[in-house]
Amino acid sequence: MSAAELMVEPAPETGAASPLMRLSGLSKAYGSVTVLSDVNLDICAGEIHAIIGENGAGKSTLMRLISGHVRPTAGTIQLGGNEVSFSKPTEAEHAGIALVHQEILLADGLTVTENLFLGREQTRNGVVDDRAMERIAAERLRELGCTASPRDLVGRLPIAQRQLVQIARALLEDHRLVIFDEPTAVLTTTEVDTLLRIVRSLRDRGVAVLYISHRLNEVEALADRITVLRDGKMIGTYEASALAQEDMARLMVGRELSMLYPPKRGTSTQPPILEIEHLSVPGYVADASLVARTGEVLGLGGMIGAGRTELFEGLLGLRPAKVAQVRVDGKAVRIRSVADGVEAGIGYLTEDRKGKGLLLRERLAPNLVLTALSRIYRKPYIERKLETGELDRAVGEYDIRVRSKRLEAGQLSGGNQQKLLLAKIMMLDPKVVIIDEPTRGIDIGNKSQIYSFIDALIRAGKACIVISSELQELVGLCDRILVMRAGSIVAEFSGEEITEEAVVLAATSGKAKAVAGGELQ
Amino acid sequence: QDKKVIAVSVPAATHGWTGGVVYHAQKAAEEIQAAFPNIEVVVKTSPSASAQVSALEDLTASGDLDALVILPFSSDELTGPVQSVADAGTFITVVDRGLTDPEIQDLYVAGDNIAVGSTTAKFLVDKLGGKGDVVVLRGIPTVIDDERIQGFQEGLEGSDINVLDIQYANWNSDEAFSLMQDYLAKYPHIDAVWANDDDMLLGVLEAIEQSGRTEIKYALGGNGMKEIIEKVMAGDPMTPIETPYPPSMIKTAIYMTAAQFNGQAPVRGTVKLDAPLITQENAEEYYFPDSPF
Amino acid sequence: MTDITAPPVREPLLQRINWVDIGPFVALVILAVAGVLINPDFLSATNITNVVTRSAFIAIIAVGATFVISSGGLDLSVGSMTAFVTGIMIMFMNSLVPSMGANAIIAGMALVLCVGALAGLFNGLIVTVGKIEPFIVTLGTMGIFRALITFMSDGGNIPLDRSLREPFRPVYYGNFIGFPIPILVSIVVALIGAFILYKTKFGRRCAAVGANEDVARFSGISVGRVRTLAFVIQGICVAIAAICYVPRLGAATPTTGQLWELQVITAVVIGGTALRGGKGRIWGTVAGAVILEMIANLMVLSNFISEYLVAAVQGVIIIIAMLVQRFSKQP
Amino acid sequence: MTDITAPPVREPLLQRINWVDIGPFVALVILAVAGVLINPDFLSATNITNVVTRSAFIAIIAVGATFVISSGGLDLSVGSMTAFVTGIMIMFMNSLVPSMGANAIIAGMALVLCVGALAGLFNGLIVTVGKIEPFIVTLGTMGIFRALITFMSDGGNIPLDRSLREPFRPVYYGNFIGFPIPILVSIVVALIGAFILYKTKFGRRCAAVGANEDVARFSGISVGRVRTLAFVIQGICVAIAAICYVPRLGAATPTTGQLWELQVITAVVIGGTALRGGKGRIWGTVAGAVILEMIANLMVLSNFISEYLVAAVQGVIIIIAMLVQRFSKQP
Ligand SMILES: Nc1ncnc2c1ncn2[C@@H]1O[C@H](COP(=O)(O)OP(=O)(O)OP(=O)(O)O)[C@@H](O)[C@H]1O
Ligand SMILES: Nc1ncnc2c1ncn2[C@@H]1O[C@H](COP(=O)(O)OP(=O)(O)OP(=O)(O)O)[C@@H](O)[C@H]1O
Ligand SMILES: [Mg+2]
Ligand SMILES: [Mg+2]
Repeated sequence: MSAAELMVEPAPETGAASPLMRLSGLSKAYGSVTVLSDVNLDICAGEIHAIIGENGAGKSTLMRLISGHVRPTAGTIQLGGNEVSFSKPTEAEHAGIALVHQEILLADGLTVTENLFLGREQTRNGVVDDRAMERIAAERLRELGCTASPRDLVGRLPIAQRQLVQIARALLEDHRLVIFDEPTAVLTTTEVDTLLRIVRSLRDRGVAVLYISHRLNEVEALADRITVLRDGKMIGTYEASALAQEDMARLMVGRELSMLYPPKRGTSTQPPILEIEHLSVPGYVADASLVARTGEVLGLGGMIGAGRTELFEGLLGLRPAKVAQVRVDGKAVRIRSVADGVEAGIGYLTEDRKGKGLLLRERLAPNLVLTALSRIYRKPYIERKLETGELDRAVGEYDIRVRSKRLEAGQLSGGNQQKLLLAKIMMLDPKVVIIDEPTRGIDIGNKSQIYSFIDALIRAGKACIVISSELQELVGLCDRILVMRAGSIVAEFSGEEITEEAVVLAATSGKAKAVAGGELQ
Repeated sequence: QDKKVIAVSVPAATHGWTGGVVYHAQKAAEEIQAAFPNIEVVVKTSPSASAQVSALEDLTASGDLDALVILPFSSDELTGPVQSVADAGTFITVVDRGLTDPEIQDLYVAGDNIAVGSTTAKFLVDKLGGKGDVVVLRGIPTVIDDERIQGFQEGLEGSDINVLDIQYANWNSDEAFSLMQDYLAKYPHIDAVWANDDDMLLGVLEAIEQSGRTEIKYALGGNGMKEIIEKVMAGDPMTPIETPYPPSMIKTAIYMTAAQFNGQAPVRGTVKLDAPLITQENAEEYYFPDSPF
Repeated sequence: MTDITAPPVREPLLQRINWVDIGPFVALVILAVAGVLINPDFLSATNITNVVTRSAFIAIIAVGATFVISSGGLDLSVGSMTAFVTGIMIMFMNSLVPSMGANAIIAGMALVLCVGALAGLFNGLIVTVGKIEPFIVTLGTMGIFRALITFMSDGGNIPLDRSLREPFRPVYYGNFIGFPIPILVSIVVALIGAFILYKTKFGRRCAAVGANEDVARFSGISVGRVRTLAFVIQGICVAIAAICYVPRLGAATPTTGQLWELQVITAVVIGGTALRGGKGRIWGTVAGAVILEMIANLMVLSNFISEYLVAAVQGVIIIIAMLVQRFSKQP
Repeated sequence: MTDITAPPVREPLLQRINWVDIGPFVALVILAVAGVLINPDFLSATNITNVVTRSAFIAIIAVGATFVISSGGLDLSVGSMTAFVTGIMIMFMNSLVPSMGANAIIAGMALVLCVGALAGLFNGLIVTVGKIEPFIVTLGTMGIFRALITFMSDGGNIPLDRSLREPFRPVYYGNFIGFPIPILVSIVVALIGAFILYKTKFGRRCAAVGANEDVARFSGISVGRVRTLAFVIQGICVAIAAICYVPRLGAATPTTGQLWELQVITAVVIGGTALRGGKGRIWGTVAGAVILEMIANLMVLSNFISEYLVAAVQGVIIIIAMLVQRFSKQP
């Protein structure tokens, strides 16, 4: 299907002035696999240029080419009229190009300040000036609405804070071109708002901004021009005002999209399948109790740091926690480890897919079956054939786009990693699936696939708990929503009560009706 | 209270011979303390030269040391530190390896490493009729090893005996086993083997036995390990002789040192232990069935 | 976008060969060729048999070390553990001779396997329960085991009872269908090791724990248990090596197994297993052990190296072997 | 919509103390108390001075090792490198005596610093240019340096010229304002080390390279250069230790510095630096070196441990010291 059929006209070539950066015929192939072919693009100073496309379309690859992380196999990059060829990221940086990576690239063992200034430490009389650096760091973090302290170890920060640190790092110095590769995937509404403000102010200062996101409302709100990539090819560049969100989605996917969210199932009246009573995680969660039922999607909303992730990590013994009672399907269970959880029928999908979800250096199949080794175990040994079979099945079922099954998990595009992780957890066939940020970094087409998949789960008699920082998703998908604030569950909404406003209000100010832990049973 | 303290500093029991030294030192200490309540003997082992220097410092730190019996790791390295001990008026007995400056030591119970080598060499020259091919296994690069090899080469002087090869086997029977296997692969004809220590000889003998080679007339060692003495007593044709280098010399030295605190006049000077040939006839004298070595 | 629907293309043979796995064997072949050039006797059946047989101890222990290392651990105590379990085994066998005769050997073998497993368990528990760096723990236990064998032997040696030497001898010196027993044993150990590491759930978990502890934990793997078990496997391998070792010289001494830990780790690393964990290569490890023994053998067989410089040449060759390996990894 | 997190409160003093840094010192204090209980002489000025002075060699080398390890490397060659540079220094000094007299000492010191730096550079370049595991590289160079000193000494030893002994002696045995020179030297080395590691760009990059190589590379840090430089620093530290070492023993032998590598690494790890890199603790390292020496000292001072079991007790104490450390980390 051609772009013309979609009845949106590509923007006319902006012959205006001279663009800051011009890409001509840019291509990239890994071995015999072409992941990006013949991209022609102009990026102007003082514009926010959004790049959209499905998972694996080649967006991140394009950004890596521009910022010197990867070298193109063909084509040229012109910067300010001169052809440039960066052999390392630092060269691009010196030329005024900064990239905020899609995956978080920070050294866990170092502090926030050390990470911010890595490779460009400030010195006074030859001595590193920690005081000055910490001051600047604190200031930059505040601008971004990041509450981390400059001396915190990055490895101890929740993922959202880490993302903010990474953004702060890219904005530390003034650049001519700043690239954001899905900066908001791990952020919640507040931080997103702050970030959008900062991005706009960059533009107003005459900086060129390349912005990648799967959140099309963000793109609509922010972008001046939009370029669509599909399967490594450029579909076109459009004036943002000419594209509605549905148009973007259509251009990305190349076909008409059905409804994003499946119809809701309504409040469930079935018996509870998972009951948690009085769970506390020291420092994170105070005395939380909840009930999940089959036949409903239970949502968990809240701000960053509300302790949603910790609640379930605590439940599964992944961090020290106290709990009065856990029942699955009416039977009391003791869960001290993920293995116990699996045994009891609870599957938990982490929000940190790179750090805790996948072995990035391992191939796809071993990653897929790691939790469910029994599935490929035919006494007395593991069968590779079964393993490949499982991978084929998962690749089909979850539509994981892989060009070769011999790739390492770390070589998949971000969205496909997420789908692989989802497939990995579903290998266990759990009764209750807890999905922490189910669609983080996933394109709109796949999102709707995942939603319909969650819906199918529910209809198959399972329960599903969704932790999400994306309000729309929470509101669109869930039948019942619990809101957490500062470590406690503070509100519950179901049916008609579920609106974005109500959830935000409960998450931030607590004006919504409070729910005592006991009431939930 | 005038309890006399004798400190004994010896290398740690890292292989057979030093194991024997530690054994005899401890035996001597027990016996003397049982017999003479006014004498205390402390035995300290050290795994390296610098650790031995440290041990000396520790032993003298409290300042109430009356005598020191030391078997030094190496002469050069321990000379200075022992000098410091002597300067405090402590009676110094040196065992086996003399200090670079002989003035320091009051009593010297000397082993003769050169003789270990040369006695063996002379036996071979004699038995092989002045000609033949031998291979040699040496220990860890230290003075002792060096002196034994030196003595062996001096002993061969003037004969037509050809040393095919000398390699280190670190006074370790496993390494000696491997090395001997490789010698056997490398040299189609070997008349005799000398391992400059009995630990290594054990490995050599196994390797020879396994190879089934019959031209090797002698496989000799040195140090007086009881397993080897047993062979000599039994008249083993491959190992008919042995050169003693008895670890019990430490015991002798401790007794001689202790004597002065028991009313006798202190013995000074040098007591030289020679390295006579042990043969089937006199083997009994050198056999200590209770010793671990 | 429809790449997945295309039928999977059979990859060309050259690409299917796992070059990383091949590296150590390339190094081995190059070394063997160099060996023949240096001394034609090198390839004689006896010499090759001797060399490979000798490498059996290190190979067997190194198979265990492959587990420990790929699970993210390290064991410096294997050398002295060998000495310790050997000592225990001999003393136990000797004490049984009056009542059991040659059957004492069987009993001793059974015991040493238990003792080895316990010694490994000991290491493993301190590492996982105490949460201390394996380097330090096993450096500590290295001292402990070494001291115990010195104590048990009074600094001398612990000889095997004479009456047991003959019946036990074939375990090192014997042949079976033309192959020396130690070679067969190490092949069997490597086969079992490869089976466990590549074909069982435990093996998968081992590699996962070494690659990323968090991912392993979140995948429901009991990290501590896997790590500990790797140490137990190491202990059992040490015990098997001890069983092959005793009949060779018939005694345990305080110098038994000295510095074997370094050889074992070197064999594992030369074999292509990364020290930081996450991937184990059993067959590479075995090749690594043979490479080490071969280098030592070549040093003796060659005529132009001063005895003083043997260690230097060995060092150089090990580094070169690693370089060969690295470059054969890039086809 | 406002943020829910409260403004950062100034942490109470107790929490601001860095417990991780304190760990080794806690272990040191506990050990000292145990020492006094075992033998009251333990705390005598002479004894404490001796112990601390002796720990200087290991401490100085371990400061260098802190750089190597925190940058993600490992150096097993330090012990034999010490022997090698000591040998070079002595031979050079001896050869200059006829022409320069006691000034030969100064010349020798200058030379040994260069030789140490070069030896470190050699290690560093093989690791970074050849891209081989530091463990293997330095195991190789350990053999090389050891062989060279054996060769240089013909298997015997290399004594310092008699005429130099007296003028050189104070470098180990001398005092300056009441402090033995080696203690002062190691304090100065540690101060400089701490300055470089904590207060310079290079130091920061060192830790960054060890913490995450990829991130460091993306940040424009030349990973190879930083790693290599860490090895050079290690070499210089070895040379400094050699300078203090010679007047103590007056000779270099093929056994000089044997197994120091293990002691050095142990000191670093006991000091709180993680073996996998990313964070170096210079003062902890120094405390670690003193702890090791103190343990050895206690073994000599105590009378109730069988000579054979000394190594076992040392092993146990090292493990306990690590446990103390771990638990003092959690306030
Ligand atoms: N090193 C590599 N080797 C082979 N293929 C690679 C490599 N890196 C990326 N790819 C492939 O290139 C394709 C494009 O990946 P890229 O990360 O650019 O996608 P993306 O558009 O950013 O997707 P997402 O929205 O999921 O982040 C993917 O199919 C990916 O598997
Ligand atoms: N800047 C900060 N300073 C101090 N503590 C923080 C900070 N950010 C987070 N925390 C702690 O981390 C806890 C939970 O963080 P986390 O972000 O993982 O929770 P979450 O509810 O899962 O959020 P999300 O899933 O949206 O990222 C909070 O309860 C808080 O105690
Ligand atoms: Mg991407
Ligand atoms: Mg979370």
